[in-house]
Amino acid sequence: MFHKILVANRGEIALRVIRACKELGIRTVAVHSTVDSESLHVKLADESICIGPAPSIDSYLNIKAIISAAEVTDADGIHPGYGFLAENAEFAEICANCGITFIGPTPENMRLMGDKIRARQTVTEAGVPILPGTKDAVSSIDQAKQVAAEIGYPVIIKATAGGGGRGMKVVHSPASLPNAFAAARSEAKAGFGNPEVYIEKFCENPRHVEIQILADQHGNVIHLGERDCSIQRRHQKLLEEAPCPVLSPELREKMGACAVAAAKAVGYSSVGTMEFLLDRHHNFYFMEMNTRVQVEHPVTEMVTGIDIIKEQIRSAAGLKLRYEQADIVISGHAIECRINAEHPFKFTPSPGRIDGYHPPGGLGVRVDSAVYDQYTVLPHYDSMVAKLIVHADNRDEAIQRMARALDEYIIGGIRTTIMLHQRIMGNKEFREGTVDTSFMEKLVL
Amino acid sequence: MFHKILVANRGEIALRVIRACKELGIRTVAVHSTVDSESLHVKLADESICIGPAPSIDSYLNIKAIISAAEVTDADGIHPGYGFLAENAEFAEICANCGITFIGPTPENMRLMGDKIRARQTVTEAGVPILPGTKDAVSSIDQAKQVAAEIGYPVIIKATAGGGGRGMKVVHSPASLPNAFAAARSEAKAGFGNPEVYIEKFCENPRHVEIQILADQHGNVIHLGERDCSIQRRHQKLLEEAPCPVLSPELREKMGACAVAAAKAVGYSSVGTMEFLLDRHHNFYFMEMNTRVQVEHPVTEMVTGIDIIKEQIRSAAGLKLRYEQADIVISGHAIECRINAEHPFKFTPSPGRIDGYHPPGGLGVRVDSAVYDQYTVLPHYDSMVAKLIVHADNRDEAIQRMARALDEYIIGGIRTTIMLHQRIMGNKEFREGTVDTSFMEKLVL
Amino acid sequence: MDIKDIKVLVKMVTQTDITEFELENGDQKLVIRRGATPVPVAIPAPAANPVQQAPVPAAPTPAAAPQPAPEMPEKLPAEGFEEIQSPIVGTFYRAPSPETENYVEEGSIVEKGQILCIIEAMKLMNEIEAEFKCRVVKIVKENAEAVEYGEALFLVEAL
Amino acid sequence: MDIKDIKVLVKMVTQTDITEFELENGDQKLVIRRGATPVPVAIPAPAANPVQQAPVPAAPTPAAAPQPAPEMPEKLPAEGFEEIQSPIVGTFYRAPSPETENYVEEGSIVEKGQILCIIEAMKLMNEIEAEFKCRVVKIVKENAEAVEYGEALFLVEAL
Repeated sequence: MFHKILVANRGEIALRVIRACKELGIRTVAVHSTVDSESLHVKLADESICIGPAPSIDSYLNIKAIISAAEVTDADGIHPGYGFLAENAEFAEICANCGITFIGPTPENMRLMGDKIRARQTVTEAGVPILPGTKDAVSSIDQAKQVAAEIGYPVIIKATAGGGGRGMKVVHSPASLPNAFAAARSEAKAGFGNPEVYIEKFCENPRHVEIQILADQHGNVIHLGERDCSIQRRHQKLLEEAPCPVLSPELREKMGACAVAAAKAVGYSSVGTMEFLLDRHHNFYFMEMNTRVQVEHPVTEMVTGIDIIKEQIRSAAGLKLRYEQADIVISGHAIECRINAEHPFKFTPSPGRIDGYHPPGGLGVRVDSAVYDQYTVLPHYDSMVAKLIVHADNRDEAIQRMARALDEYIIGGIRTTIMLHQRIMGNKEFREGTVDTSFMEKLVL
Repeated sequence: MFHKILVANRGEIALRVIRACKELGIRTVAVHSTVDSESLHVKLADESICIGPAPSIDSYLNIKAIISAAEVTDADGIHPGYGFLAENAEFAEICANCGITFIGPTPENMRLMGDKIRARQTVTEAGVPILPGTKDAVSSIDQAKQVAAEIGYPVIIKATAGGGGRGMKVVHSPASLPNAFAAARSEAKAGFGNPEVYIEKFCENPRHVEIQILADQHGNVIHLGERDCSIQRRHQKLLEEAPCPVLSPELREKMGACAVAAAKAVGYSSVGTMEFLLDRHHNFYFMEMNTRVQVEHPVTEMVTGIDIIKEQIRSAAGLKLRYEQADIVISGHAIECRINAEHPFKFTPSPGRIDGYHPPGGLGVRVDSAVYDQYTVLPHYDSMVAKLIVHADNRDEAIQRMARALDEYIIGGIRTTIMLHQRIMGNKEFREGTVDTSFMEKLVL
Repeated sequence: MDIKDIKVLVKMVTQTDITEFELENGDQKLVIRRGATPVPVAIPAPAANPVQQAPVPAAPTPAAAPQPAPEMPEKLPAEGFEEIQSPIVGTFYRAPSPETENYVEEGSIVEKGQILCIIEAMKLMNEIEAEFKCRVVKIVKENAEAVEYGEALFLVEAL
Repeated sequence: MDIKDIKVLVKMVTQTDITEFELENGDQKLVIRRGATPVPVAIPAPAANPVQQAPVPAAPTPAAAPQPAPEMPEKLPAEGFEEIQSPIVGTFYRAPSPETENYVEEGSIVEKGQILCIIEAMKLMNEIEAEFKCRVVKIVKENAEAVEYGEALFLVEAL
């Protein structure tokens, strides 16, 4: 086991790792930029070291400074958290070269899964479904007909040079293909100076469902069920829950088996997440793999009772998994609300000094946060100030519990998204569990 | 179901009940004394009403004021919490006469279990073991020999007029009985002016183990396993855990069955607790029944996943239990530390204004507390300011988690027992789970 | 905002009895505090629960939301007058029955020991007597209104 | 805001009874507080964990427990002198190798561009040069000591 871990991150995830280390009896080193010297991760670690000025590029992304900090403090492991260097294969390699264990997957795994095209190939070979279609240009209507027939309607025609929704055409039947194809090409020409288009399966307002993977260095891989992360704003997750309200045990098993198969295929050996789109007909398609711990890992911890960070550290130390797939029981329902220092409806950032802070408590309520009264939320970094997580017997009770916990949460001096989450808890569609990734666009605030 | 519940209590238990009501969609009324108007239970209830001046006898024990408050606010239920009026049968009766549901057992049950002699008789008839012995005077050595032989050695000879340990003699074998009997009588005569003594089974440094009962008005009774509350100071519990580190599943089942049988025998219909002494040889003896929710109920909630307060309210509303005995699974280990506003080692009270407050967070940590930054801990009431509860996979991890949570807990401005609990977490005997009720006397601080 | 503006503001503020002055304008911010600074309220009253949309029952609901400042509110009665406070929780009645006249009206002069009103608590009618001779200046509560312990019922002038 | 503006503001504030003055302007911020009592530290450094009794390893452990006051500590160097700070995290060496002489001693006069010391980071020896001609007043760090980003290495007097 490690004797001392350097946490190459800040905020709540740094605190999360430090807490796990304390419980494992491992000493901790916090690194911080000059403006972060009053942060909670610095106060709660056994040691701390300043690694650079405020800009992340010079501090939390400064590989040389972090490795050097690990060397001068004699740390034998580095936990990267999420973001910053967590998916930087070069950093993982440098750690290895310096004789420090990077607590995460191998650099090869990170590179493979970081390359979207190779990742798609790899998981396809392992039998995992991906969104059908071709990234190659389709130049004639005959070819378009053939491709569309192969992947099945509805399809979407996209400009190869395009982006941002322009030049896209959804086609529901062969009859409307010719017109749509011609229109898409001319719009593409007009919009991007290039008429080339390609055709993909159209997945309308899917749910975002992801599977949590746990793997060791001995070839053992299990999954901890899914998280539903459909409530997003501009691809930024706002609220996550486990289990997914619409997933049957059979589908969970099928998606879990796919995720495990893909992880085994590449010899994956840490925690990771396979992200899928789930359409209305309960077809699922692999999107990408995150080769790190995720912000929303607590909802899985709450319903499985497994401490994911401890398991990640144990796995990096070469220990075998303590659980087999049969040991994993999904129990009750968990919801996480991300509390950001933002205007609750306009989403403009609201950094500044917190004046008055009181987190909620009681049964089934967990707060993962690195802020405290009179702490200054810095404008230099991520705006997330807390994760509020609840667990209850079932989804209805979890929603009621989250509503009462949000009501209790006091964060003065700055604007936060607490009020947004209060609105979501009262939303009929959310309460019925019928939301998809378009929820936030449609939400009337 | 209730439409509005008046909480006839203050502090963390009032908050606990209010939280459960909010999650059940029931409106709440807080009552408070004049000095408690800034208390958190007042701030978080839907309504609040001042019922009298600071002394409990004029406010929280003022039956007339509380009933009147329920009437003017149109509450249809009263939750008494623990302490104050929670075990006052007359209060329960008055509630019934006024058409307000008392959320607890029937007045008859409260009276029966509140009378120690009748309670002992009742449970004995239900087959529950009690500490053998007689409260009648034993006047001759021959009678003493006979009684001791009946109840089995070791026995303890006590002065009927005595108390405080004086005049007590422990006898381990028949050979030493005559001398001890004579000595006890003469010491009793010298000490209390009355030589009469009686003989009881001697239970040396027992563990305090109690069984949580859940019952409805339809005759269904289940138990939620045990709590070990051996760490006490002058019969005041300081720390509780579940499960008891030395209880086998067989013994748990046996004690649980006894508790259920006793509750069924009297037609018990709410939550309650049977307290037992457990000796070194794993014999258990009924002590008393608490006919209310207890301070330490959260450790049972953590290991069973059952919200005891919600079940209590549902039961009082006439609903059937949602669980059968077979549904109850004890999972992991939970510890509760009572954080009192006291000197951590001298135990002198330390009321006053809290200056700087930050509770711990993260996985498996629960805080039940009604204090906040700049709140003034009042000298008029109980000194408990918070209950810190942790849950983990097993006892070792729970201890590690409690240690790290205690380290994070900041309560400035007053003295608290946090440091005492930190010492206990580091204590070898505690870590090994071999403590009994004499632990605090022997603890070197 | 340049130095001159600030000077003007400072002068303006310090010539008044303002104790705190804050100005925000885009990314500019100016804060001026004077004298002893009171601690701000740490815990504001919680927002109404947006989930529960059950209608509030018609029952009297005293003193729910806006809690006073953290310091114990020893409300000072209007100068020169005294408060007669409710000694119990209950319902305030100005007359012994709906058919009879009120015990007192604003302006009434009452003798020591004269009944001012009734507080009903647990079906018992508790008569509240004047403890000294006085003139009723104001009747604070409405008939049949719920009253808490210690709430003002009357404002009186001792005679 | 230059030094002159600040001087004006300070003078202005101290001539009044203002106790607190804050001015923010883009990324500039000025706070002036007068008189008594700074707010106490809300979150003190946590007590040592009584459970972990493993001995502290012999490795250098910089700046663990006592955290400075909540305001960003812009340590002021001794009057008239300037600090040369470490631009990187690493190990401070006064000489290129154990056998050779130190680059500088207290009292040394160094030219602009002259090497003052080495900071080893990731096995690389980073030579730290003087940015101006100066006299070394104090060598703050011990040879082979770990240094954080921004920590003072030397106190110098510009010449």
